[in-house]
Amino acid sequence: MRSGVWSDKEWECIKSEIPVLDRTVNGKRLVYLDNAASTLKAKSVIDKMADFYLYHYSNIHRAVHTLASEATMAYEQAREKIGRFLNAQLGEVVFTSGTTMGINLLVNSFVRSGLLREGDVVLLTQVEHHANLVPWLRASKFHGFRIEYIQADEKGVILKEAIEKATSVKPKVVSITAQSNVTGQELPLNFVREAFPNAILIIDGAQLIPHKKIDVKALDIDFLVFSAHKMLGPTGVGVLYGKRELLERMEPFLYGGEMIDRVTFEDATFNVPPYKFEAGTPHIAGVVGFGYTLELLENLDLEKIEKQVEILSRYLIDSLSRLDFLELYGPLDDSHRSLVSFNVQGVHPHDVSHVLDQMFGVATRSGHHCAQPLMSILKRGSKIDFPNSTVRASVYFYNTFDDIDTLVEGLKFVRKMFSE
Amino acid sequence: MRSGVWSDKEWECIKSEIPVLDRTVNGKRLVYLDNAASTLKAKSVIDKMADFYLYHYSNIHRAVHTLASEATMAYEQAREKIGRFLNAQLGEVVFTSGTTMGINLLVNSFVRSGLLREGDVVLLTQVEHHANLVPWLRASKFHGFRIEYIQADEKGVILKEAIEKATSVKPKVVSITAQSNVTGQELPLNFVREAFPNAILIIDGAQLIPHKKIDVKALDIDFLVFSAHKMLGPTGVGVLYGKRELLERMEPFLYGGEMIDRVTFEDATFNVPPYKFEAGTPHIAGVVGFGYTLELLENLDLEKIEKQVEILSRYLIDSLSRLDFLELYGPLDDSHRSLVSFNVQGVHPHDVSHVLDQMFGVATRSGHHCAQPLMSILKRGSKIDFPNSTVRASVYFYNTFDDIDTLVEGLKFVRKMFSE
Amino acid sequence: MIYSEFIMDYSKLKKFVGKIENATKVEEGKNLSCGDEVTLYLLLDGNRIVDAKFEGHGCTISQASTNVMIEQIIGKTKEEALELLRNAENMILGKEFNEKLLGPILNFYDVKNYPMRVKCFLLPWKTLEMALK
Amino acid sequence: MIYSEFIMDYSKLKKFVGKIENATKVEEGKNLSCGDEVTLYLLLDGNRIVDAKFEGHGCTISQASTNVMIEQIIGKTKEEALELLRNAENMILGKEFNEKLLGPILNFYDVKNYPMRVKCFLLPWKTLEMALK
Ligand SMILES: Cc1ncc(COP(=O)(O)O)c(C=O)c1O
Ligand SMILES: Cc1ncc(COP(=O)(O)O)c(C=O)c1O
Repeated sequence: MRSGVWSDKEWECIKSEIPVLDRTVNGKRLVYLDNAASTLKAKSVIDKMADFYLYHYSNIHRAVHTLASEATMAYEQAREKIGRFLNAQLGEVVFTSGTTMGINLLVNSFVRSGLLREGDVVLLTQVEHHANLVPWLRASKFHGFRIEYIQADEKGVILKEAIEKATSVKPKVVSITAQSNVTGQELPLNFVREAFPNAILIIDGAQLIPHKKIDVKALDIDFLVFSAHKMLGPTGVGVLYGKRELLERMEPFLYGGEMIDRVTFEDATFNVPPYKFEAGTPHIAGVVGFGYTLELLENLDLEKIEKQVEILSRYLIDSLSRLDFLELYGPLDDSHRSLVSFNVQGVHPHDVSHVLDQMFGVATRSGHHCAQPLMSILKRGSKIDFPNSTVRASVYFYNTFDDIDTLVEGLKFVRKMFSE
Repeated sequence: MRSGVWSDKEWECIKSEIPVLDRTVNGKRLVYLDNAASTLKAKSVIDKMADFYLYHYSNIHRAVHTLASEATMAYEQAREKIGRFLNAQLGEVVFTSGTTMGINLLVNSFVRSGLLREGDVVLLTQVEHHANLVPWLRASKFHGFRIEYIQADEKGVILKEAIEKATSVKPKVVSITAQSNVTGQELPLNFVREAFPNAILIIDGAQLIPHKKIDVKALDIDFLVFSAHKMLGPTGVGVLYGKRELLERMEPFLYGGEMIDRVTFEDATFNVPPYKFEAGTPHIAGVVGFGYTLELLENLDLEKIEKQVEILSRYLIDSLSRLDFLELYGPLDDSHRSLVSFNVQGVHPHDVSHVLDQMFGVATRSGHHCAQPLMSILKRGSKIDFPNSTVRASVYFYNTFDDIDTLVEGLKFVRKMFSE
Repeated sequence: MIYSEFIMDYSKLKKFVGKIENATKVEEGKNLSCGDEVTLYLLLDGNRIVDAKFEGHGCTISQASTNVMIEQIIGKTKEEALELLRNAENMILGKEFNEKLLGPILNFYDVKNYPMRVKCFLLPWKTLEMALK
Repeated sequence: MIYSEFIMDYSKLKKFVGKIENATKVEEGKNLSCGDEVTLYLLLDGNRIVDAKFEGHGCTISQASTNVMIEQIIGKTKEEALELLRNAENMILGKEFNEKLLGPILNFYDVKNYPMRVKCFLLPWKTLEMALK
């Protein structure tokens, strides 16, 4: 059973785009519910990338020959597509190797540019992925700025009251995730912007953007980071959006070829944004491939994708809520999107995931999901013997109600198997 | 005319691996002589990468399901292959996004770990690519260590006497290229190691490794960086080799998922090398693809590749030396490998490259080759009105004598066209 | 499936769970990728392991592996335990090993086919290695 | 081919090469990717460009473009020069432009098909833009 927003024709197209959905795993149909870690890949995108690699590839920017022109145009066209997608100017779209790199770039550049000094406060939430936590933590040790947190409640939920309360720390920088990769909560970005009108606002869009567009101008975001691989795109590519005036004031992060203006044996000056932040040979084919990916998603219709993920999330939450041997985390209301973290009472998440995979072909993720400190919060609120980790099931637009039903069936089996 | 080390069968294989060689550019057969910037790509590698993306892909390391196992094994097998290639242990092979990133990692990590302090001396050569120059320059401004240079002569050549002379500055770190991307000179690495027995020795292998193996143990190298895209591999992937004991003492560069040990809201501790330096979702498909690439190169036979590049380089240097309207740079002797930089008297490099491309299908590179300060040295030694840039022709194992003959023909045409 | 009766039973064993107050050696081990932790207590008499216990939490494989390991090393000399360790590691990494030596540890043979679970099996053994170093 | 007789001839023109000692405005422009540089000297009388010269080095396209630009802007007001600039930019970026206004600049029309040379054409124009800002 499929259900949702897709017409038969659209569904045929989706099925043919994601060939691994026809694969069997351990004799079962593959049910891929690990989308929050990374999504599956689309045939037309991979085919076009292969064509690019084999027939139009060369290094970019610096040469006048035909292949170099073709490659450079393909690369810059991808930047245009992403600029339109985010409602940003071209000079504001920097390609990175991923979300993690984007945040490290910001932290280091802020420190080098004097945008962050001793005594300044950086405000995070307690539900951040390590990518938006550890870079700040370590830099704060070296450079003496302070880190404060917007508190999560016992279910790992960030309430508006907690956001309001945090205004008292007067942060210079607010860096928060648009959606938690553990609790699934979409954070109220508008509310955050209003609560901190003068702070530099950084949004980690890694989880939200794959299924919900973000308009950087409408939300008045200063920086936004995300990864291509979580939205059907190639690995090794990410985007950093930054407001032009801020990018211009900032010292680069990586130094090397193409990002310079003038270099002597004594010092160097730099190119304009975005090039100033793209040192060395970039991941040319990946960027080009991400452009193709965005095109595919837009052809499928971004709004339909958003809607479909919403429908599937609802069905997932409702289905799991009916299993009384599970403990679920996160808000479980309408702000809860695309993924659910849970535990099977008395069974370790690794065992749950392993059995789901081996017996049902269901791919889920088990572990701390790169959010160790949040695990200690969930442990406090937990009514079971919390194993410091959870199982996480996450959907994307190519999943079905059937997939979720198979998960439920699998969980019942797991429960039975381990309680004997 | 082909000539060189390849048998008919091997040559058939090479031709079928690099399909773009059959492409025409502006009505001419493509003659690709821009290999030093980036090489062409091989069909079997791209096909295998596509298969990986479409049928075996998932995020790695953190999940127990089947796709995650397959992807993780493929990723770690690539590490094994590269470890064997370099004669390094697995824990010493770190994946990066490229050479540029590798050097930036080292500079930043050295500073954070106290391996480089105020007053310390870092020794470079005057022929370094911006990637091995600008990161040091900028960090020296912020952190007060000093930079010294091994001097190049008027042709841009690094003589042994200049290396010996530089021992007087007592460098803590020596960071040098194994081969200049402008002069083509292979530097005497053994001699450098002996001249600086106690310095931390970093080798930029970006240009040399594609056609000549480096054994990190035999040369007693502390760190080695290079990029996959310059040796038939995918974009966005590089390798940092580091001696285990040094990697263990070093603070990470990028912070995020998978590189941590334990994270609290106050601080973090780190995983062991190489994971400690691979924060976030890596370029999984790229790394896997680089593994396939190395396999292909090894099947073709690395020694034959080295030999073929040597034969072609010799033919290239000899052919260009016979053109009296050219000025050539670099040593031009046996230490001169794989690429030649030159100028056509009275014609700007861009015009040379443009006409070669348009009229002869020949791809060369024109510009400062990310080595601006070296241009001022070449200018000093130049007997012509030096245009602050050069044309560069560079070969790889799939080039032929014919390719070089076409280049020569093209240059004669250029000369004629611009002297009318 | 790796969840044989043997492994399921051993994962629930309580016999070796606990502290040894006068332990000669206490070693903490953990599996970074899942947060599993084990604290291993060893009581040595000269060169011989005379008692061993553990605390911690983990999945079925790591719990069962810990219990079986402790059962096997009690009474052995350090060298014998290390010999066992080498063979257990070789088994799980698909290398050559001495079947006779391993005895009940052979029940984990299948785990080698699940690379992500190899770490779970190895957790107590890696901890033992550190403890005996 | 973009190397028409017109472009080849204009690239060699010496008429506009040199300094203007009492220039109202001196502006340096450069093309990062190739090291080409131009220093533009403008002599303004109120709002009108009464003389212009340049120094620097560069490729055929940038040299020819500089010469043609200078020839065209001498005698024009700032506003007229900026209007010309907008149209020249639009032409080279493949957007709509006024053919009549551009006159001899139309000889560079083909350059738009060579994205890597667009920068060469634009070098003097970008420098002019900065100078008039
Ligand atoms: C000698 C040398 N070092 C470093 C680099 C930078 O490599 P990448 O652009 O792949 O980071 C290059 C290539 O451009 C090079 O030739
Ligand atoms: C919320 C969030 N932030 C950051 C990241 C890190 O992204 P990447 O691993 O692509 O750098 C992830 C994904 O793992 C995530 O879910």
